[in-house]
Amino acid sequence: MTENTADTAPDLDRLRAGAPPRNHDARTIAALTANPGCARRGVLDAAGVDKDAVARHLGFGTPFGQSQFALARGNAFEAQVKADGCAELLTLLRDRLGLAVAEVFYDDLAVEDGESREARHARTRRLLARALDSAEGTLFDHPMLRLDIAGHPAYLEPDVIAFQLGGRFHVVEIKSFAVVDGQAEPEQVAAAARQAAVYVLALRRLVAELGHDPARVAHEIFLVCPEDFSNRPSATPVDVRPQLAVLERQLARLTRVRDILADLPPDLSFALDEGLGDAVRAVGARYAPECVSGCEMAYFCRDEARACGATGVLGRGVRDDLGGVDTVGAALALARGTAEPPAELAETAALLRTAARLRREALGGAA
Amino acid sequence: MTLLDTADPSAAAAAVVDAVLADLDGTHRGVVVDSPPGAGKSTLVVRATGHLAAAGERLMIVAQTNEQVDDLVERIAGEHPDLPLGRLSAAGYLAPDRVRRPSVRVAQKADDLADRAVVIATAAKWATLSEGSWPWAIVDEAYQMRSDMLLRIAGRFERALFVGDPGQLDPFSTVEMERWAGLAWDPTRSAVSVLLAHNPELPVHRLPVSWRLPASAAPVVSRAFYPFTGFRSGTGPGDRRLEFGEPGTGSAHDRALDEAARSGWALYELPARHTPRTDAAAVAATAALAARLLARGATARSEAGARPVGADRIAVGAAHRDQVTAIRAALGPLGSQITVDTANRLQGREYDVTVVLHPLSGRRDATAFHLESGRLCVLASRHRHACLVVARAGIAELLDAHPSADPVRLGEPVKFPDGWEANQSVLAHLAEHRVAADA
Amino acid sequence: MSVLSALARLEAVDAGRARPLATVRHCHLADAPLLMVPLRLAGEAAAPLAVLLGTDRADPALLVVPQPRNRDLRFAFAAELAKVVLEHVEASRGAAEPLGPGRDGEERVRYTGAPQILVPNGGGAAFLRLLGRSTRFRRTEGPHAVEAAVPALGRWLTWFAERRDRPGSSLLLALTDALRLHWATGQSALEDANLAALLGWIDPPAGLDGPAAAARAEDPLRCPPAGPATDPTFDNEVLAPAIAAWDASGGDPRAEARLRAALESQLVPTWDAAWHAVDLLRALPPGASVADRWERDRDAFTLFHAGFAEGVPQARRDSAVAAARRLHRLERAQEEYDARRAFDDPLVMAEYRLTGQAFAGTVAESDPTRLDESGKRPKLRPRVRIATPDPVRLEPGATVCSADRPALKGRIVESGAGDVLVELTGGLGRKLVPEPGAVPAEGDRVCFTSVVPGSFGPARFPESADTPWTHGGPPAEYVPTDSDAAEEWS
Amino acid sequence: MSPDLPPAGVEALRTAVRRAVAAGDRTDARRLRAELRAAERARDAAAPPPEHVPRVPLRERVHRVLALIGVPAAPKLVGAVHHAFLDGPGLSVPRPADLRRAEERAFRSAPDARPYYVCAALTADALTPARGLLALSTWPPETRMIGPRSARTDFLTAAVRVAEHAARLGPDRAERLLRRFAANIPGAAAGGVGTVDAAALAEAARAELAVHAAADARDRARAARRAAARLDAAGLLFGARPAPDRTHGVAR
Repeated sequence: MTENTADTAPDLDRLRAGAPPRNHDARTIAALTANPGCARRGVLDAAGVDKDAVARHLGFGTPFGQSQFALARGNAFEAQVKADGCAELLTLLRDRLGLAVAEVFYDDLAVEDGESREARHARTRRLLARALDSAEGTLFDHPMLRLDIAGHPAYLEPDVIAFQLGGRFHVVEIKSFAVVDGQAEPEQVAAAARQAAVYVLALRRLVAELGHDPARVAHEIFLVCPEDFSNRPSATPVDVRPQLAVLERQLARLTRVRDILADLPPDLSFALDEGLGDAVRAVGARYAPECVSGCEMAYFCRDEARACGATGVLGRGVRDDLGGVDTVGAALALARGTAEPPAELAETAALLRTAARLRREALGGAA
Repeated sequence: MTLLDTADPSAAAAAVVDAVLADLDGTHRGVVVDSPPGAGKSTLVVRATGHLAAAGERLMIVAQTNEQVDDLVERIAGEHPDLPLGRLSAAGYLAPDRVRRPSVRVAQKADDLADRAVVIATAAKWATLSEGSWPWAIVDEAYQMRSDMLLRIAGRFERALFVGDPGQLDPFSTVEMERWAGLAWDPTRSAVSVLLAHNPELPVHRLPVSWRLPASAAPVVSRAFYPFTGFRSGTGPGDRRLEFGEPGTGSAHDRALDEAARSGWALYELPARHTPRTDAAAVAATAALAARLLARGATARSEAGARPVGADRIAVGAAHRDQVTAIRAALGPLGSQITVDTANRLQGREYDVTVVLHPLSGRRDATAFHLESGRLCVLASRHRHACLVVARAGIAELLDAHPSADPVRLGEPVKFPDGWEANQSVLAHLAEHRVAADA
Repeated sequence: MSVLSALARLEAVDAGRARPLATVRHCHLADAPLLMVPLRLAGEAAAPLAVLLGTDRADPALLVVPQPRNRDLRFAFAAELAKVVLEHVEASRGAAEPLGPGRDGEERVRYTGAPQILVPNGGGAAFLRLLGRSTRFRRTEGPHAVEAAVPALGRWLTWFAERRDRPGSSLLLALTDALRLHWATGQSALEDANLAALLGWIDPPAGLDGPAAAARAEDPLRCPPAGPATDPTFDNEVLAPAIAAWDASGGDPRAEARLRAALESQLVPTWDAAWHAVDLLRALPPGASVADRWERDRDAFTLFHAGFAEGVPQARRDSAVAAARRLHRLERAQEEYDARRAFDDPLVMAEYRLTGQAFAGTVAESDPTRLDESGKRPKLRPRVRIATPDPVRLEPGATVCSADRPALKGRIVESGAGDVLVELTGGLGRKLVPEPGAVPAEGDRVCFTSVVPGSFGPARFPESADTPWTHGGPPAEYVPTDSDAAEEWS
Repeated sequence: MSPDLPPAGVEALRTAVRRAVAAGDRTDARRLRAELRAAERARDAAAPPPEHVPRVPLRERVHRVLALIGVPAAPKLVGAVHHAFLDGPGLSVPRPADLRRAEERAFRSAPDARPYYVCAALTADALTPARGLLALSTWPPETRMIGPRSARTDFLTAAVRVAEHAARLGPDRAERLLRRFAANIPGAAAGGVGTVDAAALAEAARAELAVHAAADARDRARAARRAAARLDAAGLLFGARPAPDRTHGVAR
C-alpha cells in the first residue's frame, strides 16, 4: 500500500496547484466513507483539495455554518465532563464499570499552544508506550494521533480520551447530544461512531507501531452524552466494528485513486481560476441527494446532474426503479411510447408504459 | 477448532448432540442450539423429543409453519411409532397423508390432546391458548420467530430447547419503529436474541457439521455467514458427484453446468447492465439453466448412493416475488415441477442442485434488503451437490461504491455477519467459477 | 418507492410542477386544527425557543423563551403553551355520543370531535414528542414545582406523538408527510422534507415554476427553515445578539419586543406556508375510509380523555408486554390502512396493479349461479372470467377481494395472459342463489386485489405481571421518582 | 404585532451580514457587522451600561483564590471559588496562557520584584506548562508539578479546602460548588438529595486522598528535583518552552 501511495503523492500535489493539503480530522476522514463510489470526491479528498473553496469559487457554496448555541453547548459539556482531571468522567466510569478508586491517572497529552504536531505526537507515543508496557495510566486526554491518508500523514484533532482498563484501551467520545431514556438520534450516534472508529484505527496503528497487539485497543467505545434533559453525563458502550471495517476498506481504496488519475488529463489541476469548472467536470461524480448532508461539492454536482436530466437527482430509489434508464427524458419517452426501446430496455419500457397507462386511467385521462 | 479439523465428523456432531441431551437433564431453564444449514437440526429435534419423552416429560413442540409442523410430525412418528402424538391445528386444516398415522391425533382443541405425550403446533396456534402448561417445549426455527411471538407462548412451558439457524433471514415487521430500539425485549428482534439478552447464562451449543452442504460449499458458506463459529461438511471432497447423461454442447449454459458439476459452484455472468428487477435476460438464463440441467439427465452420486436429479430435486431461488413469478413463467410447463421460490420460503429446504438469481444482479445501488446476509445465505446453502448463480457483471463495483451511513441505535447489538462483507466473500469465491454468457 | 411514483416524479420534472399521487385525500382535516410551528435552541435536545400557534390563521399567538437557558422561563413558556393546547383539546371534543353498551355491559360514548395538531414537518412532530417527554414527569409540588398545566401538557403531547406512530391516524399531522402522500415533486424525497420547497412544486407562486420556487425555498434568508432547527446565520447574527441584549437589559420590554420580532420573522413565512398546505389538502375530496379512521382517532381520544384524571401511566419505555401489544396494534393498523387506501383511490390501487397484486378489467364471462358440489353440502361458488391488460402476478389459490366491494371475496383459479378466472367465495348472501347484483355481470368493469384488510386477528398477550422468564420476568412497576422531576431540563 | 419594528437599515444590514457569512466572505461579514452594530447603537440611542471597574486587580483576586485552595487550578474552578467565597460577581478569568504570559514578562523584566507571580504548573514528564492550569510562585516547587495522579489529588485537596472554608463561613454561596465536588467523590453525598454536609465532603475527600497521596507526592518530588536541575528561575515558574510548530510540517 505504501508503494502505491508514494507514486500517487506527486500527482495529487499537482492537483492542488501548489495549495497546501487540507488538514484532515476525524470528521473529514469519517466522511470519506459517505459516498465511496464517487470518483470526483475520491480524487479531491485524496489530494486534500479544499472542496469548500472549490465549490464557492464555482458559485455553489454550502451554508454549512454552525450555530454558536450548538458550539457553545458542545464545548461547555465537554469542558464540564473533563474538568478537574475528568472528575465527572471518573465518577461515571467508577459507577458503570467499577473502575478502582486507585485508577485516577490523568495524562493530558496536549501541552500549551504553539507546540508542533510532531512533538505532540511524539509525546503521545512516549506516554502510550510507557502505558502499554506498564499497563499503568487511566485517562489519556488529547492524544495526538496520526493516520496516513493517501500518502499524507493526517494529524487528528485530539478531542478524545483514551481510557485504559485492565490493559485495554477504550476510546471515550464526548458528544453533547442528549441520550433520552437510553435512546439518541441514530444519525448522530452513527456520526460519533464513525469518528470514534477513526480514533480506534489510529490508536491501533500506533499500538502496533509500538510493538504491541493492536487488539489492546477495544472495538467498544464509550459515548459520553448528557442524560435525558439534564447536564448529567451518561456513558453508553458502542460497538464500532462495522464502522472500522468500512473505514479500513475505504482508506485502502483511496490509494486506488491512482487508477482514476490515469484516465485524467495529465495537466489537470484544481487551481481556483477560470478553468476550475472544466477541471472538476473532468472527474465523474456519483451524485445522490444524500450528498447534500456531507459533501461541500453537493450543490455543484446536483446542478450538473439536474442539467443533464439524470434520474439520480430524484433519489437512489427512483434511479433503481427505473433500472437501466439514466435520464428523465429517455424514461419519459419510453413511458409515453414516443421512443422505440432498444432490446435491452424492452422490459423497462413495458413497465413504464404500463405505469403510464395506469396513471392515465386513474387520473381519468388527465395525466 | 482442533476438534473440528481432526475428529471424524460423525463423532464431532454426536458429541455436541450428547452435550445438548445432557443439558436437558440439567437444571437450565433453556438450552439453545445453533444449527448451520443442513446440520441435522430436525434429527436433533427428533432425538430430543425421544429423550424427553423417555424421561416421562410431557412435551410441546413449536414450529413456525404448518408445513414445518407436518414435517416434524412425520419424522417423529416415523422414529418413535409408539409415542402418542397430538397435532394441534387451526380450523380448516386438512391433515396431509404423511400426518395420518395411528399414533397421531389431530385436534383443534388442546383439551382433546391432553393425554398425548407430545403435542405439536405452529407458534401462531400455540399463541391462541390461554391455559395449560407443559414442563418442556422444543422451539424449532427459533431464530425465525419474532420475540413477541415467544412472549405469547412462553407462558405455556417451564423449560425449553430452542433450535434454529442464526445465519438465515431475520424476522421482520411491517411497521418501522424506533421506539423499541435498544430494549432487551424489542418485539421485532428474534426470539433467541431476546431470550439470550435476558438469560445470558443459558448454554448455547453449535452443531459443527453440515450433512447437506458438500465439501465444496461448507467452507464458503461457513466463512461468509458463520465467521465466528464455523462448521464443516460431513462429506469430503469427491464424496458428492454430479454427472450428466448427455454431454455438453459447449454452450455457455452447458459450460456453467459442467463447472458446477466439477466444482460445486458456477457463476453464470451476463454483461453488466442496470435492469429492472425482472431482468428478462437474467430471468431467461435462470430458467434455461434449470431446464437444461433437467434435460441433460443429471445423476447425483453421494454417500446415499446414486439417484437421478429430477425436477423435484432442483430449486430455483430469487430475492423478490415478481422475479419468482417471472422465472416460473419462463420455465413454462416445468414451472409447476421445479420449485421456484423466494429466499424466505426456501428456508429449511434441501435440494440436489439450486439455480439462484443473485439478489444484486442488475442493481445500481444496494439496499439493506439486498445486502441482508441471511437472504444470500439461504440461497447459497440449499444444495447437496451444486449451486449455480446467475448475475449481471458489476456486483463487485456496486459493493465497492456502497455508501456506509447506516444509523446506529444505542443498545442494539451489532448484526454479524455484515451483509456487505458476506456478499464480498461469496462473490470472491464465485469469481473463480465464472462462465460468461454467450454474446 | 415504486415505478409508479418514480414515473410521477419524472412527469413532475417534465412539467415543472408536482403531479398527483392520489385522487382523494387520505388524511382527516379537522375544521379548526391547531397549527404549531415550534423552534428549538440549536444544540439542545428539547429547549424551546418559540412557537407560533393557533387555530385562526389571521391571529396566531407567539410564545417565546427570551433566554432559553433559563429553566424558570422555559417552564413559564411550557405553562403558556399548555394553556393553549389544553384549551384546544377541550374546545375540539364536541358532545359525547352514546354508543350503547359494550361487551362488558358498560355504556360507551365517543366524542363527536377530537383535537388535531398540525406541524410543518416530521422534525416538528419529533420535537413535540420530546417536549412531552420533558414535561410530563414534572411535579406540581415539592422542590422544582411547576404549574399543574405543565405535566398535563406533557401527557397530552406524549399521547399525540404516540398516536402519530399509528398508520392512518390524523391526530398529529406533519404537513410535509401529508403533502407527500398526495403529490410527487420533481426533486428527491430528501428535498421534499423542506415544506416551502415542497409547496413550491405543488403550487408555485405566480411567475415561478416548481424548480424556481424550490430553489427560492432553499435560501434561508428568503425562506426561513420551517423548524424546529433555526438557520445558523440567524442564530449567530440575529438571535444571539438579541438574547444578549435582553440579558443585558435585565428583561427590558423593548429588548423583549425585538427578540420576539426577530423570532416572528423566522416563523411567519412557515405559518403562511402551513396554511397554504392545509388549503391544498382541503381542496381534495376525502377518501371513503377517512371518516372511519378519524372515528378510531376519536375513540382513542375519548378513552384517553376519560382516563386523564386517573393518570393513565405513560412510562419512559414500553415494557415487554406493552411493546408486543403495541406492535400488534400497529401492524394491524398498517394492513388496514394500506388496503383501505387502495380501495378508496384508483391511483393508489394502480401501485398494486403495476406490481401484479391487483388487476382491473372487464368481465368476459360470468357464471353467477355455479355450485360447488364436491363437499357434503353444495356451496355457491360463482366464477367470473376477467379480461385485463394488467401484468397479473397472482398464483392460483390466492385470496382476492373486490376493490369496489371488499366484502366480495374470491380466489384465483387460473391466470394467463390477459385473462384471469376468479371463483367467488364470499359476499354473495346466505342462499344458494346470489343476491341480485352481487356477482359482476358480463361487461362490468371490476378490480380485484390480494391486498385485503383484516388478516390480522385479535391476539392474546400475557398480563404484564405474567411476563415470562424468556423476557426477563414481570417488570418492576413504574413509579415516577424524584429524579424524574428534578431533571434539569437544560 | 411588534411595537417597534427596527428601521429598514438595521434589517437590511442584518440580512447582508448573513449573506456574507453564508457566502463565506469573512472580511465583508466583519465590516458589515460593525456597521450593523453602529446602526443598532444609533437606533437605541441609549448609553451603554457603564463598565464595571473592579477595585481589586484581577491577578490579586486570582491570587486570593489560589491561596485559598492551595493547589494548581483551572480558571473555571478559580471563578467558581471566587463566586462562592469572595465579594462581587463571578470572576471571568482570561485564558491561563495569556495571564501567565503577562506575568512572565513582568518576571523577566524585573525578577522577583513582586511578592508573588501567577505562574504555571509544570508537567512532570516534560516540565512544560500544563495546559489550562494556574499556580502561584510562592508555593513549593513540588506543588506546581503535575504528575499523572496530580489532577485527582489536587481536585480532592481543593475539595477539602473548600469544604473547610465553607464550614467556617456557612455554606450558602458555596452550595453549588460543594454539590459538584460531592457528586464526584465517593461517599461525599451522604447528606441526601439537595444538601451537602461540608464536613462529610471533607472527610470523603481525605479518605480518597489517602489512597493516592503518597504516590503522587513521590512523583511530584521527583519532578521537582529534575526541574531544579534543568531549568533556570523563569523556567521553574513558567515551564520549559515547547518545541515550536512548523507550518505544514510533514513528519518523515
